[in-house]
Amino acid sequence: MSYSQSNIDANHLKEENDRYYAFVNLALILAAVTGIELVLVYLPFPRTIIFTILISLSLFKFIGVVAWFMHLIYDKLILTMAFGTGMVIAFGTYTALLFLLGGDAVAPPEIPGR
Amino acid sequence: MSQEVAHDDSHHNLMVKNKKLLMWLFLGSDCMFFGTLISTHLIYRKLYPEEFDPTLLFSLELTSFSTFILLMSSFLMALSVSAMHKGEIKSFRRNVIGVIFFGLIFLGCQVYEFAHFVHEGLTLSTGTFGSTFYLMTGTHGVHVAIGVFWLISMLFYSKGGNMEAHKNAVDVETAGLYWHFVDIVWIVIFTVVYLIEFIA
Amino acid sequence: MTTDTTIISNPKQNTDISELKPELSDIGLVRPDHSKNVFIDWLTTVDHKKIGLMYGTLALFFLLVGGLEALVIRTQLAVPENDLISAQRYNQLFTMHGTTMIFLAIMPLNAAFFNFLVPLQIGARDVAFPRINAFSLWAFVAGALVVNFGWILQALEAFGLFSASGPTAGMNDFVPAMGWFGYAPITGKEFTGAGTDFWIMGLQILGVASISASFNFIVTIINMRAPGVKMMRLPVFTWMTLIVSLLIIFAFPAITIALAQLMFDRVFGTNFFSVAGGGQPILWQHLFWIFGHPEVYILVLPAMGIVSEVLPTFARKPLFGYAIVVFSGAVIGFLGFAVWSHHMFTTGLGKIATAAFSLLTMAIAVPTGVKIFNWVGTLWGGKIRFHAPMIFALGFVWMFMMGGFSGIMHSSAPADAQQQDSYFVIAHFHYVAIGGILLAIVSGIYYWLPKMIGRMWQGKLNIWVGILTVVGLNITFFPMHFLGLLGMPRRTHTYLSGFGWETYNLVCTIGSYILAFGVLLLLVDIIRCFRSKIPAGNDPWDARTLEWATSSPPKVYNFAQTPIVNARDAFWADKYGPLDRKMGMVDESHGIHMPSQSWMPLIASFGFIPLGLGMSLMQAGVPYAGYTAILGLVILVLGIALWAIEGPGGYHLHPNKQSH
Amino acid sequence: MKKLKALRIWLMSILGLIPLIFISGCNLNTRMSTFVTKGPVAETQLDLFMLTVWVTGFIFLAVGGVYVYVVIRFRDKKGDENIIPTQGHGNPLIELSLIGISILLLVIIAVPTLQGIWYTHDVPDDESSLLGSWYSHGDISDAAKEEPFIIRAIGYRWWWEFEYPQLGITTANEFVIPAGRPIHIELRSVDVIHSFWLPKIAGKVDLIPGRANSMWIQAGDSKEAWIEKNNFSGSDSETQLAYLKYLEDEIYDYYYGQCAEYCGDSHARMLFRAHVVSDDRFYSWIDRMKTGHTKAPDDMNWDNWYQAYDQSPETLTGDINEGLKLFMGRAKCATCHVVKGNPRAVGVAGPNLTYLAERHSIAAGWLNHRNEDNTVDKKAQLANFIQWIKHTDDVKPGNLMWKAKGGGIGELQPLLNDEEIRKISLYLQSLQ
Ligand code: HEA
Ligand code: HEA
Ligand code: HEC
Ligand code: CUA
Ligand SMILES: [Cu+2]
Repeated sequence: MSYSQSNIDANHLKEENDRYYAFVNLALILAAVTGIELVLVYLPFPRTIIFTILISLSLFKFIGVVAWFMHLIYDKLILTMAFGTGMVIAFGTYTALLFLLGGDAVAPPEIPGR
Repeated sequence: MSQEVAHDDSHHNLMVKNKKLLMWLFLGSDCMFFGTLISTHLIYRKLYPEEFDPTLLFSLELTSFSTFILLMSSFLMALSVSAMHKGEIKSFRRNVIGVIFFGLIFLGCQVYEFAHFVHEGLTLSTGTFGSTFYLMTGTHGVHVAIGVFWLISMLFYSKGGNMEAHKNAVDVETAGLYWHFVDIVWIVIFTVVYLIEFIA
Repeated sequence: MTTDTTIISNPKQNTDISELKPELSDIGLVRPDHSKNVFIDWLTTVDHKKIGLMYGTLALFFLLVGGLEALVIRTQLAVPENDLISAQRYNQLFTMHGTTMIFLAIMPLNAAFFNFLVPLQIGARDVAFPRINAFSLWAFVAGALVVNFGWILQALEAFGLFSASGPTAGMNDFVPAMGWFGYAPITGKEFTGAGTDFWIMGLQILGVASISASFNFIVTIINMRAPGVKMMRLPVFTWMTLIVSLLIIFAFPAITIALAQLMFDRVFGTNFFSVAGGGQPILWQHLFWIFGHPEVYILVLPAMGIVSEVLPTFARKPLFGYAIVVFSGAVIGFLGFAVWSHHMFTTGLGKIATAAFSLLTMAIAVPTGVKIFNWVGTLWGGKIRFHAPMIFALGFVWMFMMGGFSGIMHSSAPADAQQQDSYFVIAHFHYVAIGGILLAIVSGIYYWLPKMIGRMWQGKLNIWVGILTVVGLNITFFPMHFLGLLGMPRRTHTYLSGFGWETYNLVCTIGSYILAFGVLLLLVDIIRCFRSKIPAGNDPWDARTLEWATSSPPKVYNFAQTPIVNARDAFWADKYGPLDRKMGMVDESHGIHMPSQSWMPLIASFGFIPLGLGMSLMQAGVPYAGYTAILGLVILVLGIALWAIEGPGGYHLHPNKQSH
Repeated sequence: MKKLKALRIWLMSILGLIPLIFISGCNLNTRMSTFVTKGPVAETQLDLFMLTVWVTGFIFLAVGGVYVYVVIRFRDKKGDENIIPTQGHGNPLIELSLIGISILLLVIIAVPTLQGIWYTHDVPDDESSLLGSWYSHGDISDAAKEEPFIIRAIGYRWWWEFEYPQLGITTANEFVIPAGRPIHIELRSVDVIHSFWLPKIAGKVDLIPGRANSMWIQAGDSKEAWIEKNNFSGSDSETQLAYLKYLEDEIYDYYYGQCAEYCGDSHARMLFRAHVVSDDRFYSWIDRMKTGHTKAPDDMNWDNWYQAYDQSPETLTGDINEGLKLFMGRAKCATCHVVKGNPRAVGVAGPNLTYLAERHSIAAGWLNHRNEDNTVDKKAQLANFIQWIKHTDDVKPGNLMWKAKGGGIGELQPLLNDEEIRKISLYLQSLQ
């Protein structure tokens, strides 16, 4: 139906060729970021700073792959919603859980009783 | 064949292929799967920071290498999806072979890593660290293995000219989405399980 | 297109289908299509209506099983210090009662309605992935079998014919006995035997069934709507299906992983929840309720959907505040992910967390209240006709409200400290479960069964069903509020006299028999409906939504020609609305494409049986059980592989002309 | 007559509710009633509960009233069959105001709830909650003076251990506390999850293995709180007298509690008791628990008794001595139980049996021998001891005294005979 052979040639070819460069660039950036991350952990900066940078970099890579390799920015909004809902629920729930299970609640090793 | 298309696409209100939507929903759901696994690991790391010192065992070089490999496989996957959309079956096959090859390297690294860790005394029942680490990375590894298996069967299927852009592009794209997802899960694991352990 | 113009009036239609020639699938096997053998036809069907009917029948069966378990529980508790059944048996019974009711009765009953109605309500021919749909059904059957398999072993054990060896030697509980939420560490292998393994494997399989079905429904609802069925024109029941399916795919992973971790603890000696190795049992509670609370809304939202269909029909008015009802359904669903710890108020969460979850829980009363208000608003100014479905729907609103109020009482954490794990909780959730969900489902049965089977109810038995269930449920569960507040803990197989619990318990027990009698009469009525001679006609209730536009029962292809919808209550608008709101028809002169039937979903999902049983029996020390499990896995993988290779197939029908 | 159908059903339902209201008129002052509160924690919890009842009750009447009215008013009347009512779609104003009212009503519950959460969480943060502020009997460590009074409740399948770490004593299943004093309870479990529930004094908190939970309880109001609550004014001695009378009349008592989290086969039989007494009686109980049973039967010094037991057991005659011999020997009781004073009864797998005969129940509260006037029914007690030792497994299916991987009395070869059991029981009765 709407996906006839001629259609592909006309519209998609150009689109796909444009994307090609985006992909190559992204791949290069991803490789570079991974290298940076590797170096970063050994740098003598305060923990929190490195931690924050690492998380941001990983978020950046994450978004890069999702948006371009997985075509989310090119694709229908409904797909972003499907995935995003899962992401948000998972992230929210497990961040909350991480805070809920604090170390202070762990019983001291003395076996209860004796 | 045209009838299948007729059925599959009869009236898609949003013009998103069913299979693709299914895969995205699955990935949304998979976020919860991996969320549970990763958070279990992090929770126990937080509760028992002293239980185990992974920096003595982890090799950042190896893990960075396999991270790099996986990222590049993702790149090739993107290319092969693109090729499929353009109807360039040959190029598609070339790229997919690359993806499979990289995927196997990743799996090899993981097998090596596991074997090494077990040899060094970190087993499934070594405290909570062993349990959470192996189940999490193992589940990821199984995802990679399934992906490899899937791509291999696709490769075979495409051999006799069975694949056509208008018909199978969505299949390749779906497999591609899956593969990329496995990659982004690893991006997260790489940071929160490996890298941050090494912050000085 | 009005009531009688469904074009499908070719009486030779069915024979036409069965005269189609069987085709070969891509792997060269004959497809089981158009089989003359009834069994093969049902086993390999991909027709959402048949699948729905099978879900419904099985679920009603398990409702009986779960109800019977409840009756034994109630009989045991009728008098203090009763020794009708042993402590172990009692513990197994309440565990299986809870598990059965929730996973094997209510959820599949909801699934039955989803399956049957959703494609009809959106004007589709079938769900998006018919074979996955069949797979979900059979995986549910496999899971149900695995969970209940322990009863056989337990019977053998009672006669001294079987006892556990291997990893759980000496623990002869083959039916799970740790409560439906299986709190660690009692699920550890130091404390419970193979019953827990059956439970783990069974729930895991049921989870696969539910998740895969849900993907299917979401894709169906988003993608397969007939022209003009915009999202904001979907019937509320379909909306609730969509929301529930989303809840399922986001909530079940938490329990799937938790179960996997538990399974690893038991089989491979990991330390997720075992205290000796540093595991924190509390983590299980969190993971379980991250699933468990959304689960209760998974149970109740379809019920609300049913009621939102029945009330407008019998009040002859559109649903009051459609958009806000839909929206509040979504809010309930997603707030449901933020309140899980209200089941854990007594576990020492700390002040801040307790306060946060307390307030968030209360917040859920607002969107729920919105629904109640809108239902009342729907009735306001209507012409209320008291047919059987309406009676139960009206009962639902009332009883659910009462159950909701005891939920609010729980939500105040300090007050809950006195209520948690007491009969007050039992009262709360049976009000929402029976007064709420079950009444709504009964309402749904009375409403849609004529559509499903094409026959009309006869007689006045429904009045008695109504009286007995409503009265019975109140007599059974109302006193439980007092029992709980007078200190009776739940899950106790017996109790001492002198605590002031005797009378209440006796009354509860009597009530449960009244209730059971009501359910029994419902079944009788259903059977009478099946044997009824009165044809239902397309639209017996003067209803509003699309499913009533087609024949009863609908033909395989649902609509001879895909309707074009121009209004929210599409069928009502078609009957009574202005001209521009009436339905149109898609021109489908090329014929209707029907999916082929297949063996593969059945085969693949039945691989779960040896897999689940093998893993569990291994724990009980049965020889070769491990190999059985591997065999199951092989069957599963093979089934899925063949499924992929055989191709979807399909054939064309020309309802109003000749088939080719 | 379709409309009558539904009306009849509702009528019947309401009739069905009448007997329920009858029962609810029943006695709410029962042993574990949460309606009869005997301490500030339970009181806070009850107040909150009643608040939720009033608020939801109000909504119930309002919404339910409108509902019934609507159903009756808008029913389909004869001849209306073909009338189609106005197809109204909703009214945002009504919706919003109802949402607003709901939120308002929830705030009425929410604010006291927050206060309640903070209040019930742990002992009040004030001077008079510290152990040092009221404990005036014997020495306690300086650290203890700066802490609240601590009792550690430890859950076992299926019994309770109560430790008083600051006072150095341990008891089981029945514990004694002074009235009007805040107590911090540490909750620990050795096996699975249990839950500590003493309804009249406080709601429950779980005992979770691997987790350090705690709660606080207090039986009866403190003097200050009591004065404030009753607006009492009078001289110091009058106040003291009136306060003591309040404690005497309402608080000193024997309270029933139970494990509230499913913990396996005998979860139903994991009960416990709290004995609330005056400071003086509490002190004397502490003294006795600390010293334990200084003398063996026949007023013998333990050293002498053991000498005789080791060298010439036949000289130890009489039922109680025979019972004790079995207790120490063949019956293996001493391998699992502590009897304070007895230097060889130091097993810790089972409940501490010091002054067992003074408790009003055994088997974690399942077998009772208490008279209403708070004395022990000696005959019932003996019967209970005998039943417990003889039918341990029936009284509590699966319990660890009967079968304990080779250590339980159910695994003895040969099993104890009736005569032996009677003698052991008589010995147990001498523990007072
Ligand atoms: C089946 C469905 C179902 C539904 C719909 C609900 C609905 C609610 N539940 Fe319930 N619940 C269960 C099933 C359900 N529950 C089960 C199975 C358990 C026990 C599990 C176990 O332990 O085994 C449980 C347990 C449970 C607990 C834990 C108790 C404990 O163990 O200590 C709590 C605590 O907060 C709770 C709260 C609520 C609340 C606030 C709602 C709300 O959604 C209710 C909202 C509805 C209303 C309030 C009525 C209508 C509203 C109005 C008329 C508007 C105006 C009202 C106000 C402003 C108050 N539930
Ligand atoms: C949605 C689910 C649901 C439903 C519908 C029910 C229905 C009933 N439940 Fe339910 N119940 C639960 C979910 C449900 N329950 C859960 C989750 C638990 C917690 C489990 C746990 O603690 O782990 C529980 C626990 C529970 C307890 C507490 C046990 C304990 O804690 O010790 C009790 C006690 O009275 C009870 C009673 C009943 C009764 C009398 C019914 C009645 O409605 C049943 C009515 C009867 C029938 C529906 C069947 C009719 C049968 C016949 C007509 C017999 C004739 C048939 C033949 C001869 C073939 N249930
Ligand atoms: C294997 C260890 C073991 C042995 C041996 C043992 N007990 Fe026990 N005992 C227990 C345990 C454990 C309990 C708690 C059981 C329960 O309540 O579930 C208990 C409970 C009791 C109680 C009830 C205490 C209370 O306060 O409720 C009494 C009395 C008692 N034992 C007496 C005896 C006597 C007498 C013997 C010897 C004949 C004996 N025990 C031998 C372990 C043991
Ligand atoms: Cu301990 Cu229940
Ligand atoms: Cu909940």
